[in-house]
Amino acid sequence: MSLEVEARHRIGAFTIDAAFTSDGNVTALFGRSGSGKTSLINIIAGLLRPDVGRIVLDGDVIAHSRKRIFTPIHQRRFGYVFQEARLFPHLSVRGNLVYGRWFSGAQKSSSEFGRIVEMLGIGHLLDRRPSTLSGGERQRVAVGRALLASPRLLLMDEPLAALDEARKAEILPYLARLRDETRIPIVYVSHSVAEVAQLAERVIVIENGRVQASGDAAVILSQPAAVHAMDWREAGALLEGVVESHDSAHNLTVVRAGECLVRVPQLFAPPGHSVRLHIAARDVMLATARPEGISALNVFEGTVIDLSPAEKGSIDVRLRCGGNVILARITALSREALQLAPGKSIHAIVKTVALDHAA
Amino acid sequence: MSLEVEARHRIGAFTIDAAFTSDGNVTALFGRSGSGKTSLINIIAGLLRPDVGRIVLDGDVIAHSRKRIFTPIHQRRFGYVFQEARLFPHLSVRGNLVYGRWFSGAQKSSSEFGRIVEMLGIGHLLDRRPSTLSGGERQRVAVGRALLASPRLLLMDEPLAALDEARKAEILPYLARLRDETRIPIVYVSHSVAEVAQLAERVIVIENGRVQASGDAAVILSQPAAVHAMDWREAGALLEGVVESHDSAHNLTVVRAGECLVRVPQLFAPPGHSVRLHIAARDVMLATARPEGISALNVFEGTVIDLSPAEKGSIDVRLRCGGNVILARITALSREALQLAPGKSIHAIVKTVALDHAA
Amino acid sequence: MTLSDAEWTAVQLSLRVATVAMLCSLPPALLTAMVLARGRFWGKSVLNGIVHMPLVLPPVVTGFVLLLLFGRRGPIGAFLADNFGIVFSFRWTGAALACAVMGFPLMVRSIRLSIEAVDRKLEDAAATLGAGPAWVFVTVTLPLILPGIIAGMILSFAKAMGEFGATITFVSNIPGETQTLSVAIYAFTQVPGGDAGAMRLAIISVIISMAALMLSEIFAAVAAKRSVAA
Amino acid sequence: MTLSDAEWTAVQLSLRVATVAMLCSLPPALLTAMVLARGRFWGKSVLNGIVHMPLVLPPVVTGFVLLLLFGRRGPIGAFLADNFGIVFSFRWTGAALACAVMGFPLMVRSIRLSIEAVDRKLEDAAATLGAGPAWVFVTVTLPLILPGIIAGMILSFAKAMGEFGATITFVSNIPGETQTLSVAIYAFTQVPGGDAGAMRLAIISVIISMAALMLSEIFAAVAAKRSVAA
Amino acid sequence: APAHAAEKVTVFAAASLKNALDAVNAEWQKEAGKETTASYAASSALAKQIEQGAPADVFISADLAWMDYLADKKLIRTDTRSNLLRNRLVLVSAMPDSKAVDIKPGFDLAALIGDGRLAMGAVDTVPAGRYGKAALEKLGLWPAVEQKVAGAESVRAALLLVSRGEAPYGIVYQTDAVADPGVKVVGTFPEGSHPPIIYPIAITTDSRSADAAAYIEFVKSAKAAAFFKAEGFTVLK
Ligand SMILES: Nc1ncnc2c1ncn2[C@@H]1O[C@H](COP(=O)(O)OP(=O)(O)OP(=O)(O)O)[C@@H](O)[C@H]1O
Ligand SMILES: Nc1ncnc2c1ncn2[C@@H]1O[C@H](COP(=O)(O)OP(=O)(O)OP(=O)(O)O)[C@@H](O)[C@H]1O
Ligand SMILES: [Mg+2]
Ligand SMILES: [Mg+2]
Repeated sequence: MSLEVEARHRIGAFTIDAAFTSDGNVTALFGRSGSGKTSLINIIAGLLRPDVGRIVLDGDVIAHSRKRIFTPIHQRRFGYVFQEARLFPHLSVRGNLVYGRWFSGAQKSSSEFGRIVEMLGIGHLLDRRPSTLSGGERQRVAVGRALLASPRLLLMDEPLAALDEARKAEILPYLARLRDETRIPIVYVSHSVAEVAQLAERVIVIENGRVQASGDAAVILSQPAAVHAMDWREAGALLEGVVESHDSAHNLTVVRAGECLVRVPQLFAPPGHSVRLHIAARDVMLATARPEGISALNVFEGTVIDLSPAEKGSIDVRLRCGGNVILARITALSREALQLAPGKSIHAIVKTVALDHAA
Repeated sequence: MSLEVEARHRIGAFTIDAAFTSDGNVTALFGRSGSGKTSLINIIAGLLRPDVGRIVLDGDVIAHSRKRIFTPIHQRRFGYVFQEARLFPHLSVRGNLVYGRWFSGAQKSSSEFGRIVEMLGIGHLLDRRPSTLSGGERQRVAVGRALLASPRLLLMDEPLAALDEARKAEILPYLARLRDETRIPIVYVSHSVAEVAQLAERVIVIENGRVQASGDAAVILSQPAAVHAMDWREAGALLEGVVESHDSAHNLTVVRAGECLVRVPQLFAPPGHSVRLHIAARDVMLATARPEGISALNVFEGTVIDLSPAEKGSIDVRLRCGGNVILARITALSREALQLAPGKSIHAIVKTVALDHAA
Repeated sequence: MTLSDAEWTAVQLSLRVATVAMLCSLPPALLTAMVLARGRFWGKSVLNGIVHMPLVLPPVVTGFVLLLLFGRRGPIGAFLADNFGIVFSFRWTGAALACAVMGFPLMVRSIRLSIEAVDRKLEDAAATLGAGPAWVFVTVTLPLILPGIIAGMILSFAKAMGEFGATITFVSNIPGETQTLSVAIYAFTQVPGGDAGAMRLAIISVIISMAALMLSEIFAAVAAKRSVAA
Repeated sequence: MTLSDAEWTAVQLSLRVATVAMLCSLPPALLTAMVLARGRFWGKSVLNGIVHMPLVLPPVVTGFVLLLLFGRRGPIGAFLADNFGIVFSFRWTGAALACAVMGFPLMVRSIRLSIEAVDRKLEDAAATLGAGPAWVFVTVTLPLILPGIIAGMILSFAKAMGEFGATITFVSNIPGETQTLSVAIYAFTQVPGGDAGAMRLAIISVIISMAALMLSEIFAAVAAKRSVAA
Repeated sequence: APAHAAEKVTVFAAASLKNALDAVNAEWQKEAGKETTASYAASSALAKQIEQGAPADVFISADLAWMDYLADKKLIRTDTRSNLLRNRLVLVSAMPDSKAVDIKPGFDLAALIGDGRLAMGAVDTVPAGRYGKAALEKLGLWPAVEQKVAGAESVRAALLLVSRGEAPYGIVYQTDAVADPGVKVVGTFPEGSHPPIIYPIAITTDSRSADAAAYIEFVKSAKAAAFFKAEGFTVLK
């Protein structure tokens, strides 16, 4: 999967001038409100025709302003979950859901329909009109509509913003499965680092219409300074790991990341399966000596790489632990108390429950 | 401030049958998508006329179906931030913002206008049409419009859902100030515990049109079992405290809650000012002995009150620490390792940076 | 193409009649459209039927009915003449009344169509901001239905330019008083060799209407731009 | 009230003429409305003017123009007769053509008003789901503008019921062929003692139109319920 | 010619002839067993329709002008043309107590009308209006009443204006006046005061009907004359 996007466009006083390539299955677009995320997605979908632009998906040139190539929207087959639901008011929920099916060559089987409807919890709404749905219900139907259109690329503009955490926790793993199994690439706009950490392989940070940073999710998510837009509280490190074993009695899974064994709440992936762990900096505690008798199950030995300058009394400490880079956020007071400095060896303590992202 | 709401109403197959009273300045409505939050707010606003209902604000009977009292919507002066922005498409952003001013007797001064516009970051949008705004910009204008109408009650239906964390972090303290200074009561729908914990004094949990739980925020937020709808990861305890002192050198504030001294990131409240701290259960680590040489600044001695049954391998432990009840979430494995049981004395460890809610 | 005095008079009269007809029928058309779009009452279908009557009946019949009602001896005509001194018969005001009545169903339909398309949630939003029903109508509903109002005014104006059946039946053909352009055109078509004269006047009428149309389109474009759904 | 054979014939003819006029003008009206609402091209104002012409000109003039164009000796009439065997002159088809032309501006306006109110974002959404322009039109635009189409059809039908100026001028007043109700009413009004007959026919015409109106209102209500903004 | 024209005689006749001609046609059917189709409209419209190839066999105009129009264009067989009927102009009033007047030069019509209106067919268009104007001019009354004239869409409309009391006096055809109980004939215009009000009849050039000649004969017969007289027309021989 590879997606190349290049666009320059003026709308009113706003200029978008962004270029990125992504070879991840899920590319997250991050940026503050008004930074141009929706505009960029509209350009990819073909709804906005940029002054200058180029879109290439898997070597297939979708649009190229210099070569005068512009694939019509309906031939792109890019499923789009809009920021507002945009349901068809004259069709029932069912009519909305199956709308794309009429046009997609590859028909989703009806078992797929049932599965998606159940995951989204909209089975009881099928015969209702969109105007009678609640905000979250509408958004769920919109997600279902895009998924059922058998797209070759999914564009999702804050698809889960209006949903409760429990529902998010049902949809996110589905999207992760979609990414892994059907390998439909996804471009995902979200303000939530938790969502992005779970899904995205590549992160693009947009600021004022320009790409501010782009790259591997693990790298970008651990550079909070670059990420003005994301939840500062959720900055942290992404670890690539492999499922080592399960402890069903205690609902735990052990993941090997580099040389560290990380105990996390049970994952439903077979041993050997690779997973990614987001460890928020604020969840990492540091100790000069290995603590005893504590509830935290993960204690990693490491050395301090560097320390960020203090921001609002907090300092982010980068550690190297068994081949991983981990970020820990501590107070300036603690830094003094523990006399932290680059090269110092240290223990990082992480609670298992803090690694439970999907509730 | 006291708000009494009682409503029974059928819409299609859905029945809302809810009653609650709240004497908090901010009442949070919690519930899963489709549970009836928006319907309930609509009833309060007068947009939905319930079959049976009663709304009393500060002893003032706004609506009473049996007594055939029904104050017309426009005379209620309840500012409403809708789930969708609902801006007036024919007016400029400025026109939208000042719309309510025409009708409210008490005029907001123009300095207030400037302050709100600046807080919401919409100064550069004033002459634009709503149709040219981004999703988040629209929502911000909607918030501004309601605030500027000098309401006597604010109804906010997921007002910050489409906003980035940085922007939320600017708006939430403003709402908190509103609550404290102008004492305009707020009814607030949100899926985010962080938001609610920062604002709400009372929490009402709605499930399927019925009030599932209601009461003090501190109590409800520490009963995750009752709160199906909220982010399970953010369940925790609310501590009522008083600012004790500031440590400006390290950007820290010391808060006294019961007999505990809690070090938190600097607060901008004078000593003696009462504040509330939300300590998420997942952020609390337990240790049988007082740990030494750790980065965490808060270590409280306490005793175990009780333990919840294991859910997905996690156990919530209630502790009494110096007059407060604190919740800690640990793994079932840790419970075994630490041999936790009611009555056992224990140390609770909380990182200061974990208490930084407003970024 | 220079106009004779008589023609010039007819042009002026037509413009006056069409403009007055359009403007005077606007308030009642708005009210009727509002009632038909929003009202829930028993005689609604009847009202709707009455509104459409001038369209359904041959204009001559409408003219007769107007004469019976608003004539000097008609119940309404006599009442208005006695109490307010408003006289329609053989006056340009009568021509305007006839044109207004003939264009009324067109105006009501357009406005009603727009009212039914208004997102009532916006009206609710205005109410929560303190606007009473009348203010909501003026500050929200009215601007939002502007396209329908403009369309209705265009139709009413154009209809008034072309109307002659009801006009001539009701108020006759009095040069300078009730002889509008279309009545004059009709007159030309009734005599052998009148085609050239009819053509002249028809072209004038078309030019005027075209100008009015273009003007209205500009208004409508502005209105449309302003009320694009957010 | 029993109808004489001749009256019954006129009723049937009117219904046929009005229905055919309404249905046949729908596709071109849709197209024209679409072009006027969405198109950006040079001669748009001219097209718009032409569409409104039947409203602006006295019906008699329209009738004459039709006679000149579509008559047996008219350029279009001769062409159609020679190549397709379609004859309008002095046939009920001609009456239908006259009514269709007279109702055309009303239909176009209504539909155009609805098209301009359509949220184009929904059309975009349909396109992202794989619907090409034609499908978007059929599955999204058309259902959304149904209120406008219905309103246009009502106006066209009602206008056709009341039309006589253009009809009688174009295709005369031939019983059983071109004598519609309103033409028959007109004929009655032209002779002494015809008032009672005219009244009878007018009542019949009003009853038919009322029934059609009520039917259409029911349709419109259903359509409106279906396309409430989400 | 269209199929129906071959078997039925199609008559295009001025609208004011409807009552009489309907009766005549019914009678002809009774006698000759032949059906007719009659289209009643304004003479102007009918003439132009014939010009455009209307399937008319017989044309009866309400004035000579439109018949001349067709004759000029060789659209009628001039050998079949004759003057069928004649009508008179009368002055009517709606007031039952109004006195009969003698219409002659010097007659103060303007004073009679007062500040009301004189209803008549539109003077440039409706034949009755043209005749009325001619008569008033001939009698020298026109300048005095010109500003008071209300030109109606048809004689019928003019009559209605009088009977509704909109206008105190009106000039209409005798045929219309006699049939309306709501108005009173107060005077008849002298024969010579206006061009004769003639209803000419002729067969069209395009007519393929074998019965048209027979039909004209019947319309001109004494039997038919009775029906015309009943409506107030003068039948010309
Ligand atoms: N007109 C209607 N007919 C039938 N059911 C309706 C109608 N309107 C609302 N409902 C149902 O009422 C329930 C409550 O809706 P409401 O909008 O209050 O939910 P909510 O709690 O605000 O949800 P969300 O968080 O998704 O906005 C929903 O299940 C919705 O489907
Ligand atoms: N028609 C327009 N005229 C002027 N500016 C526009 C127009 N449309 C969009 N903009 C501006 O372009 C910028 C980018 O908008 P866009 O919708 O892409 O933002 P976004 O990143 O999706 O924001 P959000 O998170 O709030 O949805 C915004 O500042 C917006 O105000
Ligand atoms: Mg956006
Ligand atoms: Mg809601």
